[in-house]
Amino acid sequence: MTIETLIWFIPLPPILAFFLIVLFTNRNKALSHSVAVGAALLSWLGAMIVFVRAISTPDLGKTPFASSINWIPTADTWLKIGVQIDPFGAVVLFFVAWTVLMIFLYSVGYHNYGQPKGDHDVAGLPPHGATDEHGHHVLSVEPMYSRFFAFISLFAFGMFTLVVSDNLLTLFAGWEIMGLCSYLLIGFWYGKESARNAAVKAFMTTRVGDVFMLLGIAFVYSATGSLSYRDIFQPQVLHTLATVPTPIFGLSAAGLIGLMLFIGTIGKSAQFPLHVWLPDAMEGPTPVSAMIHAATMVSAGVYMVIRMFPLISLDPKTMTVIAFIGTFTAIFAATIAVAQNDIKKVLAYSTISQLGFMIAALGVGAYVAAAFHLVTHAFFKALLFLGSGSVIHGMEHGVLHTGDHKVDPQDMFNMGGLRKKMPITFWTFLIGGFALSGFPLLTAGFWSKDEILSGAFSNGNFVVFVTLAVAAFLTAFYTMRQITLTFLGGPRTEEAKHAHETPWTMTLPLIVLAVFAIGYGWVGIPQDFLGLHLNPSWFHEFVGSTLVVMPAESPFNWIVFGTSLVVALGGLFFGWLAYRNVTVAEQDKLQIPLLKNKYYIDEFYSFVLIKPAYWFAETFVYQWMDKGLIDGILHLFGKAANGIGSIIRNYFDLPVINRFFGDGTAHVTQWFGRNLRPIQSGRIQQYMLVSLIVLLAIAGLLYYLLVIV
Amino acid sequence: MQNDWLYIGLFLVIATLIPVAALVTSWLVSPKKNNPIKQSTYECGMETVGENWIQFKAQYYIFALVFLVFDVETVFLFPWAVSLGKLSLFAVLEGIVFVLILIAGLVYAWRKGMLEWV
Amino acid sequence: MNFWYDPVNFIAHWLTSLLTGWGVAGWIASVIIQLIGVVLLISLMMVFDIFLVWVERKVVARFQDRLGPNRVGPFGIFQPFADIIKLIIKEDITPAGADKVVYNLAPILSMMSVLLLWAIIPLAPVIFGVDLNVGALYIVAAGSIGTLSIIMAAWSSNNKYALIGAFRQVAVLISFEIPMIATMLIPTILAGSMGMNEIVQGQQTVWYVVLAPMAAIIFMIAAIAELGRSPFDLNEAESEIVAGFHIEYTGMKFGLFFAGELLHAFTFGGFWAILFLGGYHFFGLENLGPLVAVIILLAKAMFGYWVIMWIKYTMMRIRIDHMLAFNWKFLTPLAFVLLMLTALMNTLLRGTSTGVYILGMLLTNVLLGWIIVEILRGYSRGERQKTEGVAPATATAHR
Amino acid sequence: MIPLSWYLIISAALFSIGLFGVLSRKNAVAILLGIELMLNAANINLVSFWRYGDISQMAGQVFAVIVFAVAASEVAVGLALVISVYRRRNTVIADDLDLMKW
Amino acid sequence: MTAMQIFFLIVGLVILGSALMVVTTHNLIHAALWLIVTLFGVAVLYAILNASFLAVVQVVVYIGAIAILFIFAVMLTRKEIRDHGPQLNSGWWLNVIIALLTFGGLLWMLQSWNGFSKTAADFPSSYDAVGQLGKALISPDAFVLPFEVASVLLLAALVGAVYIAFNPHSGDFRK
Repeated sequence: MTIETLIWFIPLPPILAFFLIVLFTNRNKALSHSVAVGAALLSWLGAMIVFVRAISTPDLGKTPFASSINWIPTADTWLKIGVQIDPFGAVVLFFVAWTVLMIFLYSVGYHNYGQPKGDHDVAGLPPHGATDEHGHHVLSVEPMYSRFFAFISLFAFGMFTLVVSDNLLTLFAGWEIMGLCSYLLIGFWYGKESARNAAVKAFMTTRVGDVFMLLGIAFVYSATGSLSYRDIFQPQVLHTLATVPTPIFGLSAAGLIGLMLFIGTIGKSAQFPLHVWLPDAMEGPTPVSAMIHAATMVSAGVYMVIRMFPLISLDPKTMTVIAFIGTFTAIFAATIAVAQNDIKKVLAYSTISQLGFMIAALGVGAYVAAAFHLVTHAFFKALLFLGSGSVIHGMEHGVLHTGDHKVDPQDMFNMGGLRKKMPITFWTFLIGGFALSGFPLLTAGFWSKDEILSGAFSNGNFVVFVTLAVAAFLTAFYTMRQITLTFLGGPRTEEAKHAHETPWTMTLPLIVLAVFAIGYGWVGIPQDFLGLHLNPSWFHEFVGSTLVVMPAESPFNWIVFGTSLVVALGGLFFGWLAYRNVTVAEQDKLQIPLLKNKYYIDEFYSFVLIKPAYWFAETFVYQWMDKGLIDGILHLFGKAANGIGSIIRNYFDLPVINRFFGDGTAHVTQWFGRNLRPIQSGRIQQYMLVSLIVLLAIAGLLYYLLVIV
Repeated sequence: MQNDWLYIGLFLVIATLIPVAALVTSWLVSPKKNNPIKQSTYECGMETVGENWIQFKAQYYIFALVFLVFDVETVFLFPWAVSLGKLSLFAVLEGIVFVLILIAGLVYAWRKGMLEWV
Repeated sequence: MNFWYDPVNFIAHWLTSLLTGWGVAGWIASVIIQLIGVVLLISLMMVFDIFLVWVERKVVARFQDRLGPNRVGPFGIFQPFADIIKLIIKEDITPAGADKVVYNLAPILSMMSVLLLWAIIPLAPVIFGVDLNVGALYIVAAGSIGTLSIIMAAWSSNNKYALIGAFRQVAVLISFEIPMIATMLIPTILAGSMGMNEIVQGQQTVWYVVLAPMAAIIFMIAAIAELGRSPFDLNEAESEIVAGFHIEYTGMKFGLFFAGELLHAFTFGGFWAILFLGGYHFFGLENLGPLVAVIILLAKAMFGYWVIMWIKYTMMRIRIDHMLAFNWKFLTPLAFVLLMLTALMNTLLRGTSTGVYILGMLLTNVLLGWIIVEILRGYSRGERQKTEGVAPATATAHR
Repeated sequence: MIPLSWYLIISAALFSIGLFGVLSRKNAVAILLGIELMLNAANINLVSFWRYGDISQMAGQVFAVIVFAVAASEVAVGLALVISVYRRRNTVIADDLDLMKW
Repeated sequence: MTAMQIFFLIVGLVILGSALMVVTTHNLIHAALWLIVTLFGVAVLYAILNASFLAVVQVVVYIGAIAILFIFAVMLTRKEIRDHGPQLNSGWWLNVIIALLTFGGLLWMLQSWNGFSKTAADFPSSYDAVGQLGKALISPDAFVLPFEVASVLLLAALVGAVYIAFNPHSGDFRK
């Protein structure tokens, strides 16, 4: 079969697996996971074949593998859907296939396949452990084992669809499927209140972005009459888009579209200010965190921006916004990560910050660097997450041994000295951590991050450069902090003493990913590195050829090299220095409330957005609501004062918070609450009436604007 | 075409008029001696208790529901059936898929026990 | 044109030329002709209806080993006319609390819905009201008006029995309408048209009862249920709800319902003949002349009517749950399976010689029938085993 | 011959009447009746556009057929909802069913 | 003013009048019956438009099935046949205005379209609309997808309606 046909078939096995598991095999655990892993393996095989063919095909960038079919007849034309693999798509497909396969395999071990059934496990709660025939406490198998594999299979389908699709429509479809799956998977243990809330939060937050993205897609369709990349990226089409002005901010059409799509990315890739969902999403099982929040889904946002780069890069304003958001997120999340104690939360924030790096790189136009970092990051972050999962797993073992369930197996201050207990996990985690912090010359992270920095530098954007450098330093710092607290030193608790290594299904993926975390960087060594003339960077040649004009490789610069060297090594060193003999959380100098509480962003949102929504409803329901309203305001007012105080204490300037907090908002909210009360009557006819009136009003307005004016 | 429906219309009118005529004749010739007993609702001589309305089994409604869906789907099959002679096997299979979906609905209703007259 | 060969069209043409000769516009003339035709046809039907009363009563008597009406006129032939007169001069009572308009509208609609059916019946190759290209659906449409009239009658007469009867009746009607439509699809497939005339002409060579005997049987069963006659006459179970939906109707209104039912039965006999028994075709006999064809058709319709009566007076009433279960769990799936098979075979056998075609179709049906019978046998065996231990009284009440 | 405008006017009027019914009837069943009117108005448009356009393009009729399906589904589900609500809350007055405000 | 036009006007008046009765009459059964009149009028319009298939389907589906369902629903959800009290919401006059505005807006939009008052070509008597419809519904490059989707939609409706009206948690029929 031709390579195009093969591409069509890549997303197929997971969805089939999904239906198989849901409909037939959900009773049988072994069958379920073999179906799922088998499907992942098939997709992986297809992806590898496609990848090999792709790298062996000369100038794939000009003539990508593509085929499309007519799907829906629209008024005069057809809505086409199709597949396309260009160099960039190929590399993305590569890492997606690998990470997905590894994570599928890992999940088998993570959910304790082969362990006895729990004594008092219920569906919707994490397994509590079982008592085997010898009376030992052992881990128990996940009650909803098959369901988990069904969900991740569906998820994999979404991701593959997104990667192979050649148009925004199917991309969006995959995008939304993944959104749904992340909702389902974050709330996988729906018995936990926190998991439920986290799931809803993730869903809602990403929806905010998706709405804008949909608007952007609609705009593209109305402007170009097509959604396929090939048609949109026609030079003349791009030119028209770049020149057509829009009423908003004086942006060009391209700029506006880019902005809207980028807002979608903000939601999906958890950029500031929509980043709040990702840390909470750690409520899900760890493979989910690895899959959704490191390897694939959050990368999808960046993937989309890179995909639409030719369009987005047309408008400097948009680029500036992107650069700003990315840079700010990078530094902002890095600072938060420093103060987290939950091993997964740290990784979550580091993910946010690394995604910020990529966005920033795109903002300064470093196309290849962003793509490169996307791939390398996917590998080592997946590795780190799986490693942390392995650690938690080991700790849970210890917890079961001591039987003291109050000990949080995710708190790094309960760990320590695990390197002896779980060597494989330790070494792989170390590799991942070094890659994340960009350990020079060896790890993949170094090359990609170095390329981003040099991109920012050569672009002459020094603010971005310096900020990213600081962020890189912080990254190295908290990574080392994490490693030190987790693995080095001596065990701080009984549990840590009795932790032990996890089964091969969990360690094997770690090893494989570790290989990539080191090796993948070498394909992207810049040509004139250290001034010596190596053969040209393969990655740059290959991915760069995706664009019409191959972007110039940023020249080597000693300052950049020195900086990345210094920040990486320095960060690692200080991290080790600061935490080598910290034993309890109180000794941690960086446990400052502001950082621990993530700059109170959540509180801020709940104050400005969520609470009022509750208020509207409640005020309407109970007439004596004012009292509760005032109470809530005073209560939050206290919190706000607290936040402001800590901000001043830390000389950190977050003007948004200053502006919004204080009783001004309170009164505004109250006012809204009072006046919006009657709207929320729940009477369907009234709703319809209102909407009709608005519709008529809009119609009249349009009539006025279009006809009279 | 137009003409066909004209004829149908005439048929409709006449078919309405003739029963009316019959009724009118009987109304003209028949005696009219009403009294309340005669006019009371006929229930084997017993007095009517309560309103006409009684709680009907929602079963009736369920059957009407199933019927509605089936009616619509079956009616859609007529154009297919008419042009079937000129169509390829593929088209026939499409129609069969249509019918199979229909039967899936029937099976569902059956399994849900809606077709039981409980 | 030869008068004796085709009097109807002859007269029609003559009238048209006459009218146009008087300077009447063409279309007005045709309208007038059609009007006359319609009036004639319908009044003939009404008279025929009266005749049907007699037929029914005689046949019943024979079935029940009686003589039946034999006082008024030879063989009691004038008995129904006496009945009619009686009905007309009876006092017509409108119960208190009835919804007058609807109450009076219902019987008219009921009669109309039956009469409407005759608009599309092709009496002869050259004598037919209209060759509507959606004939099969037209039948269903008219039937649905009948259904409506039942509900209207029951609701407006403000009577519990009536309402119960109507609900039952309607439930049965609509339920059995599905297999009916499905089986109507089969002649449509075979003839490639919904028009009655095409369907009849499609049976020039072979009647569809040969190509699709199962369809013919299902159609007949569904038709009987549509008519609400025994064994499907639960709507007027005298023992429970005195006369069904028209309990409150007296005099001519009741007469309309009654006559409507009779004519309906006859009409469905006619449709059975048209859809499956080759309409006015009778081995080339119809070529002798239109009137012969008409007689052939009426004879076939009478045969269908006779079959209906036969079943009515030989079988006992079925309980409503059995009735509906029978339809939904047996008849409907069977009809759809048959439909699919017919469509498939019809396409597969397209292009083969006529003999092969007929044989294939016939075999398909026979095979399906055999399978069905086997299934039923197995089912009933299971039921019997299920109820063997149980006391015979409850044995009948199995689900 | 009848100009297209007549059909359009009739369908517009029918639509508005149905809209009025939907907006102002208390009884949920009656609201569904209004929706039926609106759907029919749409159908009149579709068919008349088919007839007055190119009759070899069956889109108009096909869409009308689809509208039939939609209407059937809407009635089936809508009335099922009404009946279920009636059995729980013993009312079919739309305004009493304001649980959506929660 | 040909006979056709007069006939059309009569039909239109019947449709609109009965539609008004549908939305205003007190007795819901009457409303349903009036709806049937409206639907029948619409069917007549289809017949005038040479869409005989749709005309018949209109009668079969709407009058034969939907109206019946409505009547059943009314009878199942009413304590007594005749209604007491007003049937309209309090703010109905506002709704009248809205409806009129909508009507006006629609008319304005339509008349601003240049094909507003065009007349149709004569209908070729040999044109087999039903067959064409069948082909259009089946041929893959036309509407086979909507056709199948329609059946799926109806299946979904059936399942949903059954679940809602029949699930044991939503109360019991015979209470």
